[in-house]
Amino acid sequence: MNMTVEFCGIKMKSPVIAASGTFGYGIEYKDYMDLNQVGAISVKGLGLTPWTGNKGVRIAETASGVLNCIGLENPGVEKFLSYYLPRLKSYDVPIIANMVGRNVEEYGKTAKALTVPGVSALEVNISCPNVTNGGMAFGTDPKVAAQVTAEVKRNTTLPVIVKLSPNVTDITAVARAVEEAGADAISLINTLMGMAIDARTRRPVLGNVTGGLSGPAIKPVALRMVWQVRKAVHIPICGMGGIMTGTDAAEFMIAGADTVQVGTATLASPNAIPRITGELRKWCEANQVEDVNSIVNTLKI
Amino acid sequence: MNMTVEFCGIKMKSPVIAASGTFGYGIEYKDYMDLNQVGAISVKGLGLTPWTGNKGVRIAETASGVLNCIGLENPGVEKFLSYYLPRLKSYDVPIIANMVGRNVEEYGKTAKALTVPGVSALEVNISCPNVTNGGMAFGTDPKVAAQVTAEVKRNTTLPVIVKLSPNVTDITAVARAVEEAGADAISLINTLMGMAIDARTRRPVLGNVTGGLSGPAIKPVALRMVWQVRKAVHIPICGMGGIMTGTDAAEFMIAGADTVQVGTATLASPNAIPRITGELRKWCEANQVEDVNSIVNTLKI
Amino acid sequence: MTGMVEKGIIIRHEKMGPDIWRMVISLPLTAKKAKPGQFIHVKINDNSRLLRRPISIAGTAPGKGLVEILYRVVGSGTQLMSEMKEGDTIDCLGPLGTSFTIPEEGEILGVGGGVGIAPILFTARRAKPGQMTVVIGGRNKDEVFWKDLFPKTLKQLIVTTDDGSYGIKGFTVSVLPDVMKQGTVRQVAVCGPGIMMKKTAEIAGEYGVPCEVSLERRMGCGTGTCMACVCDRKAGGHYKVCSDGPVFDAAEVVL
Amino acid sequence: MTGMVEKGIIIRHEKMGPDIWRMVISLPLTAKKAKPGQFIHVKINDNSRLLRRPISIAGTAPGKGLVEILYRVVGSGTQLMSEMKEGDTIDCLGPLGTSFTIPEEGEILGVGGGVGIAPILFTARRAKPGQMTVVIGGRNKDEVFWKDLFPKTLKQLIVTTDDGSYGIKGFTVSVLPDVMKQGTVRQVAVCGPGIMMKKTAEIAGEYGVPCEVSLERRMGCGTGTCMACVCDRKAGGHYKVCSDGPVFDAAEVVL
Ligand SMILES: Cc1cc2nc3c(=O)[nH]c(=O)nc-3n(C[C@H](O)[C@H](O)[C@H](O)COP(=O)(O)OP(=O)(O)OC[C@H]3O[C@@H](n4cnc5c(N)ncnc54)[C@H](O)[C@@H]3O)c2cc1C
Ligand SMILES: Cc1cc2nc3c(=O)[nH]c(=O)nc-3n(C[C@H](O)[C@H](O)[C@H](O)COP(=O)(O)OP(=O)(O)OC[C@H]3O[C@@H](n4cnc5c(N)ncnc54)[C@H](O)[C@@H]3O)c2cc1C
Ligand SMILES: Cc1cc2nc3c(=O)[nH]c(=O)nc-3n(C[C@H](O)[C@H](O)[C@H](O)COP(=O)(O)O)c2cc1C
Ligand SMILES: Cc1cc2nc3c(=O)[nH]c(=O)nc-3n(C[C@H](O)[C@H](O)[C@H](O)COP(=O)(O)O)c2cc1C
Ligand code: FES
Ligand code: FES
Repeated sequence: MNMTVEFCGIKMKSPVIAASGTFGYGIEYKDYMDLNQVGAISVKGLGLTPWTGNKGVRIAETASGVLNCIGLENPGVEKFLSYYLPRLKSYDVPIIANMVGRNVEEYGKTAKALTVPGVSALEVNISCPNVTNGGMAFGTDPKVAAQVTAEVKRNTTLPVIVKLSPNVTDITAVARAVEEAGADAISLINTLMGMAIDARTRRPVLGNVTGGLSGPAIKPVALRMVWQVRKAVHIPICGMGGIMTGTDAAEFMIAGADTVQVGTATLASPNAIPRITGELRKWCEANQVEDVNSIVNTLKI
Repeated sequence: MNMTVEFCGIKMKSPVIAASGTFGYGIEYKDYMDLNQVGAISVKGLGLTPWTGNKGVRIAETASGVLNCIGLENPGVEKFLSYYLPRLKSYDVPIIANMVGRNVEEYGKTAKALTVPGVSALEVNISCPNVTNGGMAFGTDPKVAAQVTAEVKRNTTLPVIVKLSPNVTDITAVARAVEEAGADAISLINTLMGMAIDARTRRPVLGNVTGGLSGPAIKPVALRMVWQVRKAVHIPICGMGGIMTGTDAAEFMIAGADTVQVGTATLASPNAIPRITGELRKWCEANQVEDVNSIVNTLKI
Repeated sequence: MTGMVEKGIIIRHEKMGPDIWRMVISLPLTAKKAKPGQFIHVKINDNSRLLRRPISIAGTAPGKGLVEILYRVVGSGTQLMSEMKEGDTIDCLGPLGTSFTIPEEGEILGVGGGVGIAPILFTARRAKPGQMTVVIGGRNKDEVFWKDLFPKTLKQLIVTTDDGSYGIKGFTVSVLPDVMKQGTVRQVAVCGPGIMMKKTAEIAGEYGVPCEVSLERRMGCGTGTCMACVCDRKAGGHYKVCSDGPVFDAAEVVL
Repeated sequence: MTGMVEKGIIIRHEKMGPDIWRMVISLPLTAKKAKPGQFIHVKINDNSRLLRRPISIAGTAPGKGLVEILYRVVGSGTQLMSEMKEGDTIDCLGPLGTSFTIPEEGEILGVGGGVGIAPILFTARRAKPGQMTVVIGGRNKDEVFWKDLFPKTLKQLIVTTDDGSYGIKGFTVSVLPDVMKQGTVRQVAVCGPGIMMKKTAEIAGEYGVPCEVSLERRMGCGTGTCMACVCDRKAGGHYKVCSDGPVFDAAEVVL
């Protein structure tokens, strides 16, 4: 049973990737699993300089979902390169540098700074609903999304994965725009913009009022968008949104995802990724699948 | 404790309204509750002529959600007027005629046909994700949404509630467009477009491939949109999406909804509406609220 | 026929076969009203599951206020049901739907396959002594526990298994002509896989005997309002399986 | 300090006060590693709930492999926890976080309010006989069951209630100066409402005694990766309460 995949040129031991923002910088989980068995690690979104994130409550639970408004708190590219990346080098796992910028130019500079040995690809977050600059605004307008993509491409030799926002009327328009602008792959979905209210205090639960919804609650929306985008573009797709089991992962691949990411499941249990990877393997075996790649985009309509 | 409300001129005994598509034409539930205590009934979406709906599986369960692709099967305006409406007249509950059309002109004709004594308001569905014509296409483009609204207004003397689709980049743009076109109120949200896949057979679970997601899974998105629209328009709002308890209803009202609708909760248990109404009353009493109207739009930021 | 939401204590819960469970629930109001062919719409005891699961009533003890169901674990909902314990409370909406006709006079032939045997069992338990012949089919001998649940007062009980590991090897429908030939059957009731119901209805038709089938559809409300569960009418248009059915005259629906 | 996911059987589950429950869980690995001040991150037994709930460890019996917690039902997650039965399996991630300092020499003063008493209880159980003085505060006498859980070997146990229905009327902090004045306390450990921790730290500071506080934040991962649980460092920037804390030197965090 083959579980290895090649995703925009990166060789991975499994199609199951740790999603940005839910796996820190990887080493935090070294005692919970064999990091060498993880498909790849998309690290917490990196800014050119450190970001402090949002004030107040940053996480809330909703029905089968999680709302977060971390606001991209991160130690910045420099700390990543000097502290985390060297420590990750003792593991045989591809590192995807998830990154953000406050404006188009900064996206380019951040990309350039992250184009170093040890980083396998860039994942460009144009879809964070929790920051006023550098967030969703870039991912909801196809033209701006294309500009960011082109700027990042100009500044790196690494494969560029553009991460799309689901908070749009037509996800295929954004997908086509970033493909045309040179994206090597697309990842989707980032979180849906949502809100929680504490009726007793009549206040928003989250410090930032709104937050991004993730987890099984959004899986139907994510699957639909992966399927729509698969029909709209030719570049590879990394699918995510509510994957909690190996069968969920298989569903995303059947819908058209070449690889998948697991986010909220790791928040719920730090050992989710090895469990899901094992379940996907067992699912393949039980369904006479010899090569996990062979199920990609096999949805029968 | 006052639970009565007036919603675009309609007097209701409670702000809790039965959502379209989950309450049939009302009389089906007469033995499950005292229909006279229901705030109002929004009947299953009506077409000018009968609609047969979609083929194959029409409903699926997702995490804390339900996907449906009924495809607006309904007996048409004539049957509603000749069979259901007369039977509803023995109850003292406002009837909202939820309606659809295959094109702008048909929306107008349907509105005209439904403008009869016994109907208290029209709810114009421009947001059904499950039909190719007469559905979401009208609700995702502010210009078209405004056209439909204006056409309906031209053809009726009843209050017009326009029901918005959440599958848009900017819900406030659509809300403002329908307000300017003369809508008397806005209801939101209709279902989020989603999909479910049966990994074993590699087929979509639903006959129509995609369907509309409802239930607690979408509540954070619905609350956020109600809050955004409340800040964008001046007309009253009917909020819905995943309301399962009296506290959920209170949260929507605090976010800015003058009334609420309950849909999926009724699918889960036919007696949901009286239960939720009772819980809302108790919630008000426990929170020293003398008039349920007083909590509307009281979110403290 | 309007059902009601009734919460009851699980009195007995036991595994009958490899993946089949029997549950006896204290539901006095439902037990009193239930008729063979009707179902209860069972709430799954987990907040992430919103839709109920339709399960046929397999028997009642109205005096004791008990309702019996038999179900197969096929997915996540029935899996969660099987994890419930005796003494737990289960929320049931019912009894829902139409029922099988038990004629005042004359014999009934009941045909059941798989868990479709459940409503046939209930019918047999309500039929008069000697009034009913039952043909049931299962995959193999692991599923013949069903036969022990039927009343001893049946006219005849015929068991078939796909692999011949018990009773007659083959399908239920292959033994039907022999029963029909006797000319005593006045009414046929069938519940099971689609192909079995279609064939049974054809055979009944050949002998001019009315046949009732019990259809299966994915359901939302269970109360006839959401339009999720429709089947095709022979006369055109749709029936709702939850409220116009699940039991239909085979002549009226497209099988 | 890395925790682990350990599933254990609930050995004992009892109601202690109007809304406070005590649960003893068989978690041999956690019991062996746990230190006072650390917490377990408890999975709620319902598929619609994804986030774990952080609960302080109130005691362990490493020999028997047992972990004890005390929790108050405040919302839906703790409500669902309280419905679990002895014999059920509960999924716990832990032990997580930093712990209170128990000095080799010298006395400790432990101050606890409400369910914040739990980690103080664990500290007291690990302190040497005669080493620790404890001041606990509750709303009224319904909450003084706590006092019976403390070891008899404490130097002193002082109980205050807001309404004076038991022990000293008033707040814990009002009795602290008297204890500190004796000059024997070398370390203060406090867990409770923010204002109580702030005041306690101030009083300790006046006497030049180091004070550790245990902070509360809404948590996601519990493992230091999601950045949900941050608190402000006095030196600027953030600490993560789940992994840099929950126990901090009061001098290093903004209270
Ligand atoms: C009128 C009626 C009576 C029934 N009586 C029995 C019975 O007595 N014993 C028994 O074992 N089964 C019976 N079934 C089938 C039973 O409802 C399904 O096996 C059950 O719903 C599967 O649920 P699940 O969560 O395990 O499966 P999942 O596949 O996880 O369920 C997902 C969704 O699909 C629906 N679904 C899946 N399979 C079916 C099906 N075959 N029919 C209808 N809905 C389905 C579920 O209700 C649920 O909404 C009956 C069905 C109907 C319509
Ligand atoms: C390190 C630490 C140790 C704790 N130890 C204990 C203890 O020993 N006993 C005890 O009774 N309580 C303790 N708490 C508080 C406990 O975690 C909350 O009361 C509990 O999470 C509430 O969950 P709920 O589902 O009932 O409330 P809900 O309000 O329904 O919870 C919704 C969400 O908010 C979070 N949340 C709500 N209140 C708090 C809170 N006060 N602190 C952190 N998160 C919260 C929940 O974890 C959940 O994610 C501790 C908290 C922390 C941070
Ligand atoms: C706490 C949290 C933090 C996140 N931070 C980031 C981030 O920094 N960059 C990013 O691209 N996505 C971020 N995401 C989005 C996830 O990577 C993922 O797209 C989303 O959560 C959907 O997947 P899931 O349902 O498996 O969690 C974050 C999600 C969560 C829950
Ligand atoms: C089975 C089903 C059928 C529906 N049919 C209609 C419809 O005919 N017209 C309409 O405007 N909305 C329809 N809706 C949408 C609901 O009225 C409501 O907007 C949505 O379900 C969100 O609310 P809820 O989460 O409380 O269900 C339907 C929803 C469901 C689940
Ligand atoms: S299940 Fe809703 S109409 Fe039958
Ligand atoms: S809870 Fe995730 S970093 Fe602390």
